Amino acid sequence: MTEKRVAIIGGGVAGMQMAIHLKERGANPVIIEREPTLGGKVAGWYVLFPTFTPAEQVVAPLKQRIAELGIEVMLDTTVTAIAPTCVTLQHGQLLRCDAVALCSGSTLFDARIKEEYGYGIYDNVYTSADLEQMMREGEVRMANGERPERIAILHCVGSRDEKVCQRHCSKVCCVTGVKQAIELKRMMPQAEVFNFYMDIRMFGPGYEEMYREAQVAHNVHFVRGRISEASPLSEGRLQIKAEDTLTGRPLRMSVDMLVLLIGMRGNDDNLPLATSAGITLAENGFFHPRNHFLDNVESERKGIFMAGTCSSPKSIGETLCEATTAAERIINYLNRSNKA
Amino acid sequence: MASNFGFSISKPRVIDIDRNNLRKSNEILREMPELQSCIGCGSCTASCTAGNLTSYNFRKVHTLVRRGEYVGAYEEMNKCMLCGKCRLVCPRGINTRKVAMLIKRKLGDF
Amino acid sequence: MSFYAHFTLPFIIGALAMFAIIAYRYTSWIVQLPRRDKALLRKGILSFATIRSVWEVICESLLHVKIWRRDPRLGYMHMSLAFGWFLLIAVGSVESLLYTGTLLVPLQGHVFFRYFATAIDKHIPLMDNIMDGLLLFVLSGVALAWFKRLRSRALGMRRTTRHTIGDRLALSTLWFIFPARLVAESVTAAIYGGGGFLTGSLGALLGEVVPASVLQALFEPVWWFYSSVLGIFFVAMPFSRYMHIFTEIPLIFLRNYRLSVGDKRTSYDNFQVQACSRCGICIDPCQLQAELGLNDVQSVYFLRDRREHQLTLNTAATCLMCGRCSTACPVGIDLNALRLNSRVEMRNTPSEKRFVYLRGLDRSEGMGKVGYFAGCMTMLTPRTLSAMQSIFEAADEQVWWADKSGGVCCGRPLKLSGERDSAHKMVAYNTELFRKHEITTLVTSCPICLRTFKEDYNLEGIEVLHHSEYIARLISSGRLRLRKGEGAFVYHDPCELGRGCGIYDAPREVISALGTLLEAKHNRRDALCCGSSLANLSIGDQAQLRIASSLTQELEQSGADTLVTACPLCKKALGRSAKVPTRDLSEIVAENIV
Amino acid sequence: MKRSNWEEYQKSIADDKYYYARSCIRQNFFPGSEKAFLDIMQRDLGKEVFDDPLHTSCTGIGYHSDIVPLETIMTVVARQFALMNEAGYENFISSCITSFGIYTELLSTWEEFPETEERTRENLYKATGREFVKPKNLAHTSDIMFHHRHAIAERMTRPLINVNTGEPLRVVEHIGCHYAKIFPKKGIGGSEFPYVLAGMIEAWGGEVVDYPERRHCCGFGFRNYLVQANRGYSVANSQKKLESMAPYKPDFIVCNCPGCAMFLDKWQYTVAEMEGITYGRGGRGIPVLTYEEMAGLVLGYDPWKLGMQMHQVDVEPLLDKMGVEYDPSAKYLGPNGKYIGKPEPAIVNHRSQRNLYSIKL
Repeated sequence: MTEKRVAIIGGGVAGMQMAIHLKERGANPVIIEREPTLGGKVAGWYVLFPTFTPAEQVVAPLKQRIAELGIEVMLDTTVTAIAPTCVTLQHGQLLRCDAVALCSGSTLFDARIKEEYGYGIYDNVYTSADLEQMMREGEVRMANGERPERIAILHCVGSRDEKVCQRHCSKVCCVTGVKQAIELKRMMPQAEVFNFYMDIRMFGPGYEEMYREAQVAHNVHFVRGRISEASPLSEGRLQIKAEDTLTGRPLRMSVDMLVLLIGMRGNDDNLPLATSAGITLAENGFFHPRNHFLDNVESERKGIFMAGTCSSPKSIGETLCEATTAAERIINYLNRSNKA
Repeated sequence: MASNFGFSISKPRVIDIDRNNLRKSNEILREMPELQSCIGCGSCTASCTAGNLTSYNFRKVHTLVRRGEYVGAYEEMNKCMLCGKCRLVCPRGINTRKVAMLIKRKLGDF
Repeated sequence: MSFYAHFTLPFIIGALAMFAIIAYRYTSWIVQLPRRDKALLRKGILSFATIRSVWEVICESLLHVKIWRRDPRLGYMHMSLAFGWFLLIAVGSVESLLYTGTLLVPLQGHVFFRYFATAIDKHIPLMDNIMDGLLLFVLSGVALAWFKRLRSRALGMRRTTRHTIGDRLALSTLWFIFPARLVAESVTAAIYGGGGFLTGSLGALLGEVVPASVLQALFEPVWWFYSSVLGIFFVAMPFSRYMHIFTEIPLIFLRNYRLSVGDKRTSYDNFQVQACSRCGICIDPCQLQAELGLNDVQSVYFLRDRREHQLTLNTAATCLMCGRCSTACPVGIDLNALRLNSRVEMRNTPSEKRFVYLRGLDRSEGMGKVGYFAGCMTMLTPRTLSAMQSIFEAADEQVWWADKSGGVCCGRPLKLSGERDSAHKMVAYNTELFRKHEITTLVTSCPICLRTFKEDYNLEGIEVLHHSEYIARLISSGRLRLRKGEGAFVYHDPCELGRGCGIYDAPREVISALGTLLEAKHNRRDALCCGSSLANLSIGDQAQLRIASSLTQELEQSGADTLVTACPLCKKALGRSAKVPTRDLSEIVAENIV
Repeated sequence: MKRSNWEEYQKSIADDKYYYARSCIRQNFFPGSEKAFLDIMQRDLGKEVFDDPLHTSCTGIGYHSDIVPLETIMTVVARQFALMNEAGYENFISSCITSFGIYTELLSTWEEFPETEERTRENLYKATGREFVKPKNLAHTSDIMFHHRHAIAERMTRPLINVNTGEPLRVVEHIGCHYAKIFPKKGIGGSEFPYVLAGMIEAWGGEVVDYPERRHCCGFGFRNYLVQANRGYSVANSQKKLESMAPYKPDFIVCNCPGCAMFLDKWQYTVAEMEGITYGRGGRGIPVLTYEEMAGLVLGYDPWKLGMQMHQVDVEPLLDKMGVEYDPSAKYLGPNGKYIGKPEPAIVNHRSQRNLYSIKL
């Protein structure tokens, strides 16, 4: 068993969780991470819904365990092709293995594509990821250093939008928006927060309760309607327009800050990787499992497994859970191929 | 003004949050924070006794009031018979009768 | 002999002030009565009602029979204070007559007789003992009152009312009056002898223990103290809850002359409001207190605030108007009516421009002399509606359906919220509708509608029935035959049907015809409220659920396999937390039609 | 603001030898502007522009008002191209945004549906006996002006600077919906960050004011203003823009499109009359200029030669700020010295003033 090598592509929470389980079960995992550090997207987050647990409390123990178990990690390393027994690295080096696990996560939607919201053009337009970063740094401020008094949070930026080829729902943005609204109100109780949503999708445990808390305890205003455009006002403020669809009337207001809840999309290199492995991608650009029920962590090709948001948008809990399941499947696979 | 141009300038339908005076709206929400938990399902309007007989739409009226659009809201709320069916069906448990009475009180009665 | 001493001045001034204030108040209230009430007063005064009132005054104002029934200890306390004091005055006059041989003894002569009797060389030990006995009787009441302040629970009450500063003054002086009298008379007996078994013995004891010079020095001050305490009490009384001591008496008379509290405030309301003794008996039955811990909205506080002109909308609005407090009130104050007219005063607005959309509206269907008005809430319990339909069919009744496809509210919800003028629009609309279709019987499934049909509509020539009464009638007349089964049903009395309209037996008869009738711990006049009352204008959903859940638990404790009620709101409320099925009376009837 | 987005939207513009198609509205309301364009191009810049007396209206207003059918307008447009070919030109420039939109739309239609182009050729031949070749380069005249903005800047005598304060003039620009909203790639800067006018303003020393309703329609809307009863809707749109720009205190508005310039100017008079509101300083309106007038002013043209007396909003305050010398008594005199009439001014100084729309800035 010890010589059985599993190449894990991606060192986010999925990859780390999987590596730990594999190592504990006697396999020899190697994590290949494109970035200079482990942790993936979660490492850039402040606190996690629905419990407001610091992201660090999830990432740090995983990292620590990786170190304790002496799991091999290859940082700053890009994978260019995969096969069940071999992974091709950036400069054509080959890494022999007995199984491959895709834990490559997803890409955050580039908000600049939705030009009408002015991201990258106006100073006080931020993405949800930017906001997390600001919160990690301890305070939310406008570009001029002042506290925002009125903040709009726009849901579904780069989700459910044919116009940017993102038909799918990114699933976790709604609850992130509610979480961020609550955080903003906790930090700045005097600020007004408006969430502009198309549907509110509170799919997980405690999420709906959190939504209600935002409404009742924090007086966050929820307006059903997509912002159509943001235009600049003086001093970096913005005017936003939407339809308040629940009253059937156009709505306009000025805000100090606009936060765009950006969705997830499939990584650009999903296609070359899939092609090299001889597997297909889902229509939305994510990997898709062999089937969605009994083999939901296995690809169409034996020996290639997947976990986390590389196969669809997921919460962190779901991602960790999939990583564990996939590890279990990989062990079974390795045992079977051992006998064979 | 004096001149007859044969037409009048259409008034904007837009809800302008900056222009609207939100004082009464804020007072209402302070007194009844639960009103914010409305998810716009429309059960209240669907079950409404007065809404069955007129175009009265409780959900829409209180939503507009929350946005600071008060014009006509008082008159609309006065169509309510306070029968309380809406309260019985509200999935968020909002005391809708109290909302109706509160809006009437804040916007006109006394 | 002269019955004057300087120390009697506080008493004389206090008593005169009190009588003047009370006389002024009652006179002005009577003068301000509306014409209709004055006519009732004139008509009643020479009728049997006056004699009945005298008897009621004796029973309630002196003996406090109702409080006795509720709790003997509390009854004894009230009786000993009221009746004891009355006897002290009455027997005191006899005493002074026997001692002086004249009836012309001024008031202070009776009250401070033992002081003045020191100048009379005469002893009637029997009289002294009787008077001492009465004093002891009153003192026992005072002792209980003290005890009550310390531990109200011991007197069968969980909570007592909070007091204002004016009340405290009157209350404290009242506590001191009789102990002061005991001390004054005992000191007098110690110096001059005499006195009965109580003051005499205490006096003898004092004579032995305390030097004579000290007693002499105390003699005048103790009488001054007694007189002052009385004087302060009398002056404070009209401005305190003790105003009820006298006000209950005219109230009893006026009530027996059939004056009533309407939806407009009148000067009669003053008699009602001032008759509240703030005994706090209304607090215990209030479910807002028991389930939600609200302790400043109950009738006693409502009346206090209203009397002190400090009534807030919240206090007036936070009440289920279930009527449990009215039932318990020993003074018989019409608490719901008072609260309602306060709400009207606060919330009513002219409604000329409202509900114009009702004009010409008629969505009724069917033909028949029997009209069925389901009520708005029944639309949300459609099983009741279909059950009624089967019942009508089984009884072969031709029915005119007033609101099958949505009608106009009966108006009671608006009335309960204080919007009287708007409610009148509904009343006028529905009355016209009933008249237009020439019905002779009006059946409704909603006790809220029932009550307003009976109280606020002028439906002369139309018999108004709740469906429970209607069904009971069908059964007794043989038009409806039911199968008696094994089911065990516990019946919940809806407030508006039971306490509101006095209908307790009809639903029980119907249930008994179907299966076994079980009773909850609180039933009939004492039944609990489901918490969904439309009279509640303020408490929230979770609070309502708590009230309903505790009622459901109580009903389930009866061991029944089905909870039965006869009100759509109660049914919805109970159904939220019940573990066994909750049914409307009509449903279980319709299922068991032979 | 980080504004470089306009650079993503570029298009090729011919340097010289233009076939000029005029605008119906401008010939009536701002005839000086078209004259100024020809003068600037031919005299100042030495470019070759052919002003063909044979060409007609593009019939775009009729087309957008559902009066002229698609086949007809295609034939009319084809005829214009044929005239251009006959005159020996390949660079077609239009003085009108509506026409520019029409030409762009029809060229794209012909590209997407070649059979319609064939039919048009047949129709044109049957109707006029002419044949046509599509232009090599199609541009709006403002594109040309933009293209040569630096050359104009070199000859500039009066930059867009307030001579009293030395500050740049604050200019609001309005490009017109049909310039870039139909085909964003055909407009400089696209529809979101239009740069065609902004580029001129910046090149000539002014400051472009960005304001929330910058992209909103002026309210022209063809059918909306053609039917009198609907004009309230048309005015409401202009009013929305004016309300939105007023807090920024612009010195003038510059327009790309004939209809926009007309409406933003004339509706100010209407609003002043109907509601007693003006949006400029001192109870006056905000002057509305065409880009040719703006170019003419910076090149030192006489304002009355540019036809600026035709405006309903008086331009004198602007001329004063720019230090333009003008003869007030000559304002309403034609080239022959005769009185040409005078428009009602958009001033409400004799009426009570309602407060300006003030948003929280």
